[in-house]
Amino acid sequence: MTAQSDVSPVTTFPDQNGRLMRAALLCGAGLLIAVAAPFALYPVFLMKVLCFALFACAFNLLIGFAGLLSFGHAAFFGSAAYVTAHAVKVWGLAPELGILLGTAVAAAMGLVFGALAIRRQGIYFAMITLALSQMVFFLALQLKFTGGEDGIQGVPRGLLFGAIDLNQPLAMYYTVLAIFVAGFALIWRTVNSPFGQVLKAIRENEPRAVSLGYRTERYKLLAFVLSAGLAGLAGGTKAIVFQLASLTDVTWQMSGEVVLMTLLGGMGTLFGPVVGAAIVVTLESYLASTSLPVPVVIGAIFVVCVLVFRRGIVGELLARLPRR
Amino acid sequence: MPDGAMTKTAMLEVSDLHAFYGESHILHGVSLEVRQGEVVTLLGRNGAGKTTTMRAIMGIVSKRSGSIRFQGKELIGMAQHRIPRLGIGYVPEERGIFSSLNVDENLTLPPVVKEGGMTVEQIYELFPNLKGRGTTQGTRLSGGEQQMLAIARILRTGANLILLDEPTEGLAPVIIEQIGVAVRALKARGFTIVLVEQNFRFASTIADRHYVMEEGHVVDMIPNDQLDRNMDKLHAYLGV
Amino acid sequence: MSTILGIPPQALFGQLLLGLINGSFYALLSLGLAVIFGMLNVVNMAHGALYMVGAFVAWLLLTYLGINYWIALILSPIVVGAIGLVLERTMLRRLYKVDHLYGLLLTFGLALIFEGAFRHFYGVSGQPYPIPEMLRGGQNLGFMFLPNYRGWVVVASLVVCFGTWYAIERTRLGAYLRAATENPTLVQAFGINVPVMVSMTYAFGVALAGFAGVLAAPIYQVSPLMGSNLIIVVFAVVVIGGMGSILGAIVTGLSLGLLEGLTKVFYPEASNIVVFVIMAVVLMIKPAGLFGRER
Amino acid sequence: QVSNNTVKIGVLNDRSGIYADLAGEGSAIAARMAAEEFGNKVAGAPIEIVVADHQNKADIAASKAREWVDAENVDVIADVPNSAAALAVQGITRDKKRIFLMSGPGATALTGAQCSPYGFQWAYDNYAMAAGTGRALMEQGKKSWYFVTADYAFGQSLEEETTKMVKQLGGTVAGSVRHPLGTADFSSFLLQAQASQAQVIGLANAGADATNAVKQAAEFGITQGGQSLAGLLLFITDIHALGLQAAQGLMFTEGFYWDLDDQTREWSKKFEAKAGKKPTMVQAGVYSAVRHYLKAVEAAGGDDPDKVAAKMRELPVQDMFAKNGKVAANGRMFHDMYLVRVKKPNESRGAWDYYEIVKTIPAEQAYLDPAKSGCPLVK
Amino acid sequence: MTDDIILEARGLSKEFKGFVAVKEVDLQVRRGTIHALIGPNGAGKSTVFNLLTKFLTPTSGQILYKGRDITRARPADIARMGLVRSFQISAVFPHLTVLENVRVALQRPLGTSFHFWKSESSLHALHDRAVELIEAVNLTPWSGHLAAELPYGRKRALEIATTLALDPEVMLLDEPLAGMGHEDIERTAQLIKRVAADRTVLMVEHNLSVVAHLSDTITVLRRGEILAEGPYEVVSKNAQVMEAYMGTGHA
Ligand SMILES: Nc1ncnc2c1ncn2[C@@H]1O[C@H](COP(=O)(O)OP(=O)(O)OP(=O)(O)O)[C@@H](O)[C@H]1O
Ligand SMILES: Nc1ncnc2c1ncn2[C@@H]1O[C@H](COP(=O)(O)OP(=O)(O)OP(=O)(O)O)[C@@H](O)[C@H]1O
Ligand SMILES: [Mg+2]
Ligand SMILES: [Mg+2]
Repeated sequence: MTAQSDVSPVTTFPDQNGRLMRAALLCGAGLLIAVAAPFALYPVFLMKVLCFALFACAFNLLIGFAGLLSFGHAAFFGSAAYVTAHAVKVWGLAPELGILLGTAVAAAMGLVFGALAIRRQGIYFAMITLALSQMVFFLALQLKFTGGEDGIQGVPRGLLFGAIDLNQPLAMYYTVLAIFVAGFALIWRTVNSPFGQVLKAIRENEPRAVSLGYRTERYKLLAFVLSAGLAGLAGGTKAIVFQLASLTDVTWQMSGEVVLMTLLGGMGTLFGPVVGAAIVVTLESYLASTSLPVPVVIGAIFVVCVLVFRRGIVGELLARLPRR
Repeated sequence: MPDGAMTKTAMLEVSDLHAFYGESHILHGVSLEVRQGEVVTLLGRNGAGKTTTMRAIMGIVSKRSGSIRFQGKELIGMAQHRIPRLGIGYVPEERGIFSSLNVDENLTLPPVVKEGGMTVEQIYELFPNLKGRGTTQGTRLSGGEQQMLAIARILRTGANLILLDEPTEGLAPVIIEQIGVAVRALKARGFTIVLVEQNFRFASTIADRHYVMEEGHVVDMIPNDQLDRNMDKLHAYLGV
Repeated sequence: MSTILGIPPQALFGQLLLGLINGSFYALLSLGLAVIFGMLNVVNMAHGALYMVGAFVAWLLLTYLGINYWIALILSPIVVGAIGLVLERTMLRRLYKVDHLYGLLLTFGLALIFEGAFRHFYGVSGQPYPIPEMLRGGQNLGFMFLPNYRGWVVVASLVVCFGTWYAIERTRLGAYLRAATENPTLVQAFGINVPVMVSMTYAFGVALAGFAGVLAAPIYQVSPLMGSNLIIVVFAVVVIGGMGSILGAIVTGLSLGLLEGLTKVFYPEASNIVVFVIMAVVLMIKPAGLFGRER
Repeated sequence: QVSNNTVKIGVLNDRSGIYADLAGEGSAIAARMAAEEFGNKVAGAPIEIVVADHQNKADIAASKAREWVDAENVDVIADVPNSAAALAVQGITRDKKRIFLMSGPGATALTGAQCSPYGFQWAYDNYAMAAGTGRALMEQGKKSWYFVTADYAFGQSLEEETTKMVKQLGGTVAGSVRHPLGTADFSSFLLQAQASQAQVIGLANAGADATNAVKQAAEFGITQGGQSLAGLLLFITDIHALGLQAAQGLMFTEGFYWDLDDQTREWSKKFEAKAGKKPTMVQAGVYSAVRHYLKAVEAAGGDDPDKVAAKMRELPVQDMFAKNGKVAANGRMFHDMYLVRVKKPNESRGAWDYYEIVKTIPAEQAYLDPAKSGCPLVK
Repeated sequence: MTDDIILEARGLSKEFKGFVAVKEVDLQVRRGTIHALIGPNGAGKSTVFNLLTKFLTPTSGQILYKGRDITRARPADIARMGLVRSFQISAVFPHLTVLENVRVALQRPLGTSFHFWKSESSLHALHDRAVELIEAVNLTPWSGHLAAELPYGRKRALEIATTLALDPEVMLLDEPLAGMGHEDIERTAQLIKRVAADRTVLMVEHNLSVVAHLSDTITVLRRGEILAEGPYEVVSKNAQVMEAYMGTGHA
């Protein structure tokens, strides 16, 4: 057998095109639904879903594509919420600038945490991120600007780009949708980029990647920073939507919740975290008005997921679907 | 007990053994017998089912049918951890040295199941490479040293039937020679040994009889003294 | 009177002693975690919850059956161990073949269930548990008043900690355990009943948490939330000591207790963070932890 | 003119977390008891009560409140312990013009800088608990203080308010130690407090922190040593949880006690029959607030929020919880508070017999002058 | 003469908790040759490899590559300088396809590996080269398969292709033929011979006939020390080597 000069990538990946088509269709359909949704569903609820979906996607970038389980992602989410809330409320920054600032701070924290944590893998990594995020929690409790137990309240939504009044529910909703789509697109691009390839290789076999000349810590660090920054983007946006930032966002329970969303939806799938976030948020708001104890139900879902559907909902669907 | 000579009674009797990994049917009615004090080899190409036969005897492959009798006792249906306690020692293909244990701990790990096992001194005599490495982490030994350790630790337990899976794989010729010496020494002490080998040159220096396996069946049995006569046949079986 | 950094030396000594007492709780809990992690490779997020269950069982025994502290000290770890046995047999066991992270996630879910359920039935304010008659009162040590009960806590936990360490690092049983973590099939092929051993290990690890819970009951409120905050600190202790290192868990637990005690004197606001700061520093210098093996 | 022809009351509180005991389902029961007094009908419209668990998360509280108001026509939101959640709900009810009856939260900002024309703070506030206790103990001649303070905004403000009061009345503060939130072991801090030899050790913390501190103070023999222990924010559920053995001698301020008079005893008995325990001041406050709201609806002849709010300010509060209570311009309901001392085990005559009332603190002394509250509604 | 030496170790030692695995090894690899490292198990061959590529840090000694001291360099940097290794236990990226495995190696010189905003299709330019390399190791029918699905011997072949993709000046191969079937051994040996034409190879191998056939120089290690060095004919007649390694059966 000789190498044919016309061997094209298409023949090497017979299902690549089909997959792309399907993904594009799915995205289009999803977007249509998202645009129409606020006319059928309660917009604040939808915005919450979107914020958490972005948060979960950011988290999934690490666990699903770099194989690193962070158990302290609330630190980035919550810190960004505080920074955005403070910047908008106290310094009077425009909402878009506030969110950007929150994102930047989260990314910077990601750099510091990442530098410490990526020296270990697996369970160690999880424990270290958990402990570091706990430090952030105590700081948030103590720093003056976070308002302790009260949090930062009454954050004005303000005017987007000085023109669009975010107090209009639909304006706010479409802004959040735009932010989510941008974040999601960035994650998609990252996963399917030269960088994403190296990340995958590192996840698969790190010593081999090193022997090929990759300074693997830098790649993992970049992934960590990206993930932290995107989590921050979600946190900052949430602060504007709910007009508040509170301690809840930096607790380790919040870190656990984002793990649950991702696990439930499907780790390492692009859409899994979105589905997971939607389910968890819906469930939380539904359970709020029943007499079922919320933590027990959440815990039970965790257990069931881990025991019987480790691939998550989307992962399970993908596995059932024919490969072509 | 170690009478060295062949006795007529079979120590291990495998008949019509079928074994499965999940859905795949690997052994299709393997039958063989091993008499007290014998060294018997299983020869065969990669994937013929040699390792699987051993794992089925030990109960590691639990999905199996047919009959495996050791000193008259049926092993199929017996709890897995009770099989070795009857006096069967297993040295796995991948050696299975524990990295969280040091060499000493590795050596003394398998529980003594019968009287008459070798003492640690006797073992060091047999494998001088291991001497003085007691506190080294098990897996920090080189491949050959690990193989020696894997054999050595079974000798302590008093097991009188030893299943040795490819003890020479990946070893330097000189080490292979050493292992050969060791196996012969064991034989002289009255141990019964079943040996899986691809290297029949090595096998021929120590074995009494050879079973040849192909695709989950035993296709032939060649006593060692008839090996020369059957060389062509054997070459065909093994594809050398 | 001379002082050390503005603190009279006796007072400092008293604070160190208190630190040691806290340290013995850390040691006991991180020991259990280390045993479970070392043998099963499971980060037992339910450890704090089972510590709480241990305290609650003691309280339930006292309240409903009138069973006293000393009996509870034995009975409650047994009950918690039995719960652990069931959890291991029915759930954890299925996860040994997949990524260890799933063990962490499962036990995290279990922790939520335990805490949530106890909250649901017993509220959150907690329940009172009296100090046993025999250990009421205290000793005036000159520099401080040491409640007898605290003295007992130190002694009891040190004995249990070092007993456990000895059993695992110095006995044959310990060697079986370590070997079985690595290659259970082979250890089984040596004639050891591994599944039973693994179950017992988990049961023992959580029984240690239950024991700590009973020790804690007379000091702290017996409340569904008593474990959830403590456990994060204990995790940090385990990371500092080196995960899976038995001795590391004990020594680090005790020393961090002391260190925290000192912080409470000189800079009390930081006393909850100090452990995490130490952890960050240790990780920078020695990523595997103080007693951990580099992989 | 009742909107949607129902008066819908939403009881929003913590039903599974740290405030579940002092508010939780008990608050819902209390609200229902108030509605039943009106025969579940007011101004010709049926009363409906819905409940939700905010899980102590401000964002869940906020989104639930929004949803109730936007999509489910809830007219009034009640309880909401946890200041962060309450502040978030206050913002929403202010924007959307809905009545907000706060029994659960203690933050003074709710009737201060963050006050709302529709927001009413009912049972207690942090100022009353802290300053009230400070003043009462000073009047008992306990003039030197030491604080064990939870190191975050809430604890610091409790300490600050009490210190102000103590200094104002000529007392001294020997010092304070700041402990992190969620500390389990207080022995170090208590030892430092003991060494200060102050007459009163003020616990500027709450919940598990406070109960652990009290319990360990007993272990270290603090009160036997002659020092008094004062809680700056404790509820009867905390005492119940601690048991008298550990809590005896502790002093603090309460807004309500079931065993005050015949009226309270009778109501509490009915409550206990449904809830299985005696009411806290928060739960009793929910009852009182809802009852007062319904009175105002009746008086206004409809549920228009502006009219009802005006009526609520106008009418005196007169029930088993508040005798001669009145609502100030900033939304603060003024009623008498009580300085209590926890009984010794042998003084208690049975379950829930915990307090000895040391002193009734008149409303004007207990609460901050509305003019000084910083609320823009007070002219 | 020294500029002919591409890789050199001087007085290289490695101690593990008191056990000296490599003792004062001086090794010189000449440019353009195939240099084999043999010795009994546990002689320290893999350890020398790990030291040379900095996967282990030497206890003492110096490593020079093209005259530069690389004793302190990090493993990834060494690979970037053109000194690339394979592993004794097969090292592939199991859930990447064969093509992707090779491409990951080809991708680094593009300098876009941190570009998370670029499309993966920017890597398609590398496919021609990747396909060539895959063909060279006879894996063309497998190129769309996940590496995990390959039989062991094929994985080794893939590993060689991946290593070649970096176009290294020096290749260090740790037992490249272990686990291969007879035909594969032949073919891979040919491949090594071929690719060594314009580069330097240092390899560890137990298969003596291959070693004899391929290598220009052989260094025999025993217990961490160099026992003999020279071409096969010389080394194989060395009595000590026969005793320590080849055994009497192999003469
Ligand atoms: N865990 C397993 N699951 C499924 N199939 C297996 C498993 N282990 C081995 N097999 C298959 O069983 C067959 C026999 O394997 P076995 O390991 O017994 O061969 P062998 O004769 O020992 O070969 P070798 O010389 O390579 O060791 C092979 O086809 C192999 O692919
Ligand atoms: N990390 C380590 N800690 C302690 N000893 C080690 C370590 N790595 C290797 N050794 C020891 O160093 C010696 C050399 O090992 P090495 O792996 O280099 O041997 P090798 O020559 O490659 O053998 P093989 O042909 O079996 O692969 C062995 O005795 C081994 O036990
Ligand atoms: Mg085999
Ligand atoms: Mg090697």
